Amino acid sequence: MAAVLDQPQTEPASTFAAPIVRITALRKSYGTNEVLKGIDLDVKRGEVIAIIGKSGSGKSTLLRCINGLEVFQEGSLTVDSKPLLHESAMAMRELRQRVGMIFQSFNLFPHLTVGKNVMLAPTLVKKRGSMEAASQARKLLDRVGLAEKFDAMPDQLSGGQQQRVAIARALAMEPAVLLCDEITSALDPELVGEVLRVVESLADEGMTLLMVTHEMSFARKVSDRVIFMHQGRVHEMGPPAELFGNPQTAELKQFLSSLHD
Amino acid sequence: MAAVLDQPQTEPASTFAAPIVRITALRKSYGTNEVLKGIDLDVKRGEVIAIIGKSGSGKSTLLRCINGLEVFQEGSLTVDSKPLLHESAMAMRELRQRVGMIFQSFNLFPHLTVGKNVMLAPTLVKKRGSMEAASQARKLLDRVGLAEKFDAMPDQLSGGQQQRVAIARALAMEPAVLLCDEITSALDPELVGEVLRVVESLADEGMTLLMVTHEMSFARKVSDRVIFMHQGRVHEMGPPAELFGNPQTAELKQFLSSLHD
Amino acid sequence: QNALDNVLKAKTIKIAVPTDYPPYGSVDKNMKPQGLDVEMAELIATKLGVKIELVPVTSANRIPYLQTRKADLVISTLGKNPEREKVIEFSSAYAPFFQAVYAAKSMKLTAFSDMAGKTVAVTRGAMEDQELNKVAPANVDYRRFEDNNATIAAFVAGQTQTLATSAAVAGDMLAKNPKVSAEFKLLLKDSPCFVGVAKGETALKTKVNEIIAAAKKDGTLDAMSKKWLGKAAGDLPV
Amino acid sequence: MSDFSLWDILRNLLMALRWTVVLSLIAFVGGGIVGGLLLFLRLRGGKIAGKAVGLYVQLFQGTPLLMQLFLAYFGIALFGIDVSAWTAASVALTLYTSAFLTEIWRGCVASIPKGQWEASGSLALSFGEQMRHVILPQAVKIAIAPTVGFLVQVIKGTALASVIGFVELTKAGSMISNATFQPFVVFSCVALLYFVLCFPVSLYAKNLERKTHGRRA
Amino acid sequence: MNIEFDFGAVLAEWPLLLRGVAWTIGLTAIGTVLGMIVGTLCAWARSGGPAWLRAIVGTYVELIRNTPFIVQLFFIFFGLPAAGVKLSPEVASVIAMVMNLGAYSTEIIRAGIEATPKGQIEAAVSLALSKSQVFLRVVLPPALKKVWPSMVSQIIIVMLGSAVCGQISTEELSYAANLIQSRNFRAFEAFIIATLIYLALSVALRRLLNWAGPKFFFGR
Ligand SMILES: Nc1ncnc2c1ncn2[C@@H]1O[C@H](COP(=O)(O)OP(=O)(O)OP(=O)(O)O)[C@@H](O)[C@H]1O
Ligand SMILES: Nc1ncnc2c1ncn2[C@@H]1O[C@H](COP(=O)(O)OP(=O)(O)OP(=O)(O)O)[C@@H](O)[C@H]1O
Ligand SMILES: [Mg+2]
Ligand SMILES: [Mg+2]
Repeated sequence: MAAVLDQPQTEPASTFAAPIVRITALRKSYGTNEVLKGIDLDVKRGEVIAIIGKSGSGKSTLLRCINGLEVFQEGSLTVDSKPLLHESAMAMRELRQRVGMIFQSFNLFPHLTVGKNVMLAPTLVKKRGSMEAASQARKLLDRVGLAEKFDAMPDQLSGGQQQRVAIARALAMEPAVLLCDEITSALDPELVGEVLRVVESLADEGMTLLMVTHEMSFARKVSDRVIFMHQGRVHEMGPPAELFGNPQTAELKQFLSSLHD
Repeated sequence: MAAVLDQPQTEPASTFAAPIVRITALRKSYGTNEVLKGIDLDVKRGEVIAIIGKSGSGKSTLLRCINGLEVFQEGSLTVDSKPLLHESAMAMRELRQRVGMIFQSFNLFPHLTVGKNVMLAPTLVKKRGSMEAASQARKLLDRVGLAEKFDAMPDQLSGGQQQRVAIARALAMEPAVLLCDEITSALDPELVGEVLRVVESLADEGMTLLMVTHEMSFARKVSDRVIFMHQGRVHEMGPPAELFGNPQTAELKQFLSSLHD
Repeated sequence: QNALDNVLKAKTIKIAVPTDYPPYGSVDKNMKPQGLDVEMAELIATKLGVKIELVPVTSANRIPYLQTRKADLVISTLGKNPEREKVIEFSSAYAPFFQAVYAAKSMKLTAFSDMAGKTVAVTRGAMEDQELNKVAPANVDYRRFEDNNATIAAFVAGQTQTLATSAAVAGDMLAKNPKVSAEFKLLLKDSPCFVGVAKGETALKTKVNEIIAAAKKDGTLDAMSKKWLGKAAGDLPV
Repeated sequence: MSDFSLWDILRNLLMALRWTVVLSLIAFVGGGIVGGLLLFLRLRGGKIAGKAVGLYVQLFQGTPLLMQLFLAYFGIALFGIDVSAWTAASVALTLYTSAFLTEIWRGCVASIPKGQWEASGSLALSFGEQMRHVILPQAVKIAIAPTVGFLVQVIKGTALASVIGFVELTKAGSMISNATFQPFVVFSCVALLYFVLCFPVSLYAKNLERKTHGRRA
Repeated sequence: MNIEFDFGAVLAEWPLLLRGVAWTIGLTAIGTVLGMIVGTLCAWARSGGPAWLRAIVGTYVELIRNTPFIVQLFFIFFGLPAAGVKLSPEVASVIAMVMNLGAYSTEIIRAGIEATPKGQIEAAVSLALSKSQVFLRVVLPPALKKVWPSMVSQIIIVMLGSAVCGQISTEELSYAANLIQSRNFRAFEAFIIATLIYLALSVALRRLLNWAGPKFFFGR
């Protein structure tokens, strides 16, 4: 499965020092309901971060803030040292070219073939020629094991296949960071593996990943750092072995034990 | 759970001799597809009959013929010695007052409260006063363990509760025979028990029951007779101990063994 | 700039005429307007030396047409009364016009008081409406219609017992509809037709008056009246 | 005045039917364009523009087309702008149609799942690109059936242009009815002609609807 | 051209306007109640009646839906007398409105009825309810609930359509406005005021129906 990919996202060692994503004192409310209550987080280039926590703890909201799908009220957020500016449509487009996102519900464009799904953004945003975009799309689909589905329509694919197309589509923009929000939750259990294998290969190749997941064993295996969110805060954070092996707070202990029910 | 109920359906012993339901050489087709290929069956007053068989063997169709939801082409069917006459709307309504039916999908009326669901038919068909109907409904809801849900709407109830309301609703017409078509199949496993307990209490109190079921252990425990249907025929019939303990035909043997997969 | 200059410059004049008011104005087989008012309009256009653009109007909306300059002139069986004189100006009269009440032959109707309690079809905004109000009892049941088509259709269809309209219109209707056994009952008013001009357009009005005076003198008006109404124009107020 | 034969009646009505068709097309095309602009405003123009479009829709859906026609005809002229019956009918029908179409289309756009916006947004597509390449292609498919269905309402709506003197089918009908004194025949013909015009459109809309529903099911 | 508005001249005729509003409301109320009854009966016939009745109802519905209201009105008022049926303008207006709403609500209610799960009907039938009881007590209320928003919109369209009834001298609101402007030549003002009243009426009617629907037709 792990095929070759040109990897523009791994850059010279000298820049490794500066965090690719820096979140400072970020607060976000829906109306009067404060959902994120001051988040501080630095993500290093090439780092793989798993975000865990109960439903409603703000995991999705955090990811959605990072690529600007949600507007936040306080704090700052920089990607590649460029601050997120909601007012500037130009700046937002720049940001989103650096930050890709994959959703729980795939969100493939149902009226376009698989190939066109992957090619759409590069041709429009990066102004690629369609020949070039098509050959890139073929490469990426091959990488996620779906080379032969180039001309299929999304609704002819299984959930696992759709999600892999969504990954290829996100990769086509050559993002520096990839956000994954419970990307296997909508899948039948037997299809989860094929998607996780693709994500793992991305991690191995040095992609910066932030993923919300309920697959603890996967988080443990793949991530460099695990973040436990609770009530809108980063409640605990650390290497997976530590966090899972020796949880410090009562909340994390309870959360981990609840998973075994 | 088993509460007191006035039981107009248990009648003097002298009439026990005549079968309450008599089915003779009944044949039923959908178009050219013959679904029931000559059924003969006598049901005694107070008898509890379980009908088992593969999907498509005609179990539902048989029940639906008994209360006239389906028209059959040949044979005869009498309830309480009165023949089923499809042409006469009056006669059909009479019949249906003697034969109640409960469905797999509850079919509560979504726009009426639980209490009104139970009261509707008695007030309309039996012309009961609404005071009287309400007090009867309360009694019946109490009997199925849902006295406090009188004013709830159906969609506020769990599946098991809805099915128990459906039973109370059928009982409100004081039927002589109750037909149950896989009434627990649509329920989550943890809710099956509460419904079966109600059915069991009905059986104990002498209600004549014909039930299609996939709950073999329940059929074994409660029924007086088990009917195994196969390809539109009564393929084997007998007391549960015999039928389950010592199946005669290869088809029944195969059917029973398939249940353990 | 005034309306007359505009007309001469544009070389067309927009004249509002009825298409629901035979014999003053109606349509022929090819939906072309025809009738006394139409011919009058054509006469004025010819004398002005400009092209004519006929604008079909109804009784209810002919004055707004003038007010909003959708027409330069209204030649549409327009009678003169003080209310109207407040909002538009009138030329000299160009044709006679008698308003009358019609009803079935069998109905006894010899005085306006006999109309008490009866239904009457009138056209909204027409003179008959206002005149009848002045002379008929209060409990007459008015049925007002948007245009004369509707008024006459309602009476012919038997929807009302009586009809108040122009004598010429009713005559035409009766001639074409022998099945309707109605007859002339009461004379409502003698209210000849004037050309309507927008307020303040004195130049245009003067010009129109000149044309009418000339036509009266050389017998054109009488000829027109004979052709459409069956009798000479007679004495017309200036 | 000469006597009309049945053929004369029909012939004249058919001639007038042209104007009903032309007026319908103007209203539909104009309404479509204005409706599209309003839709864009509503989706993109911020809160105030959204509210304004909402008010516009409510205004035109909440008042009789008859009154809108009267106002367009006599109202605009008061401001010194010369409006012919043509202009007034075209303007009023266009505005009326646009209010309904923008509302129909908004519903179609709103029925596209939010995930489609988010996915395309996070691929760095601009609003225009999202609309053009992701949302509209899906929304148009859903919108065709109700839009064609509304065309029938527009055709019928043109009948009201008769009250401002516009000689389309209905007005021609009442003129002929008065010249012939055969209202039963004339209005039967008028109704028949409308039916002949509208019914195929209705049927077509129904078919389209069945197809889109079938596809989704 | 200088414009002066004189709304006072129109408002001075308030008794006429009031009378017009009363007629508009009256026509709408009768049209709505009878129209929905017709619609319900036709919907029943169309979804469960014999083939010949379905054909008749189908023809009625399509005829009404594919011809303009004003033509229907003219046909009833001017045309039918030739066939011996004479109706006052008010009765003709009411009939036209009932027929109109009847046809549209047939389609609307039918959509609701067809969305009723078959199991609901079977459950009711096996409780010995008669055919009409099943329809009125079990099928109709949830069907109405489902389609109520479309029903409300249609009723408002019919209310606004009643403006056309003035063309045959029914003295509703638009007739009043027309009468006033033909007397004082204040066309613009009269139509603006009438239009605003219509707007208020349609807002109020929507509120009323959204409240009345759950209250009287389909429970909570
Ligand atoms: N669009 C919204 N409007 C209002 N409140 C919202 C919205 N989206 C999320 N919330 C609220 O914000 C809080 C955090 O939601 P979020 O989706 O981030 O949680 P989560 O950790 O991703 O949960 P899950 O595991 O269920 O996805 C919740 O209380 C939720 O109700
Ligand atoms: N309405 C119908 N029209 C045509 N065929 C039908 C209809 N209902 C049932 N059948 C056919 O009749 C046969 C018997 O169906 P029936 O529902 O009685 O089986 P069953 O034993 O109840 O099966 P299950 O356990 O799946 O409920 C099947 O072959 C089925 O396809
Ligand atoms: Mg989430
Ligand atoms: Mg079954």
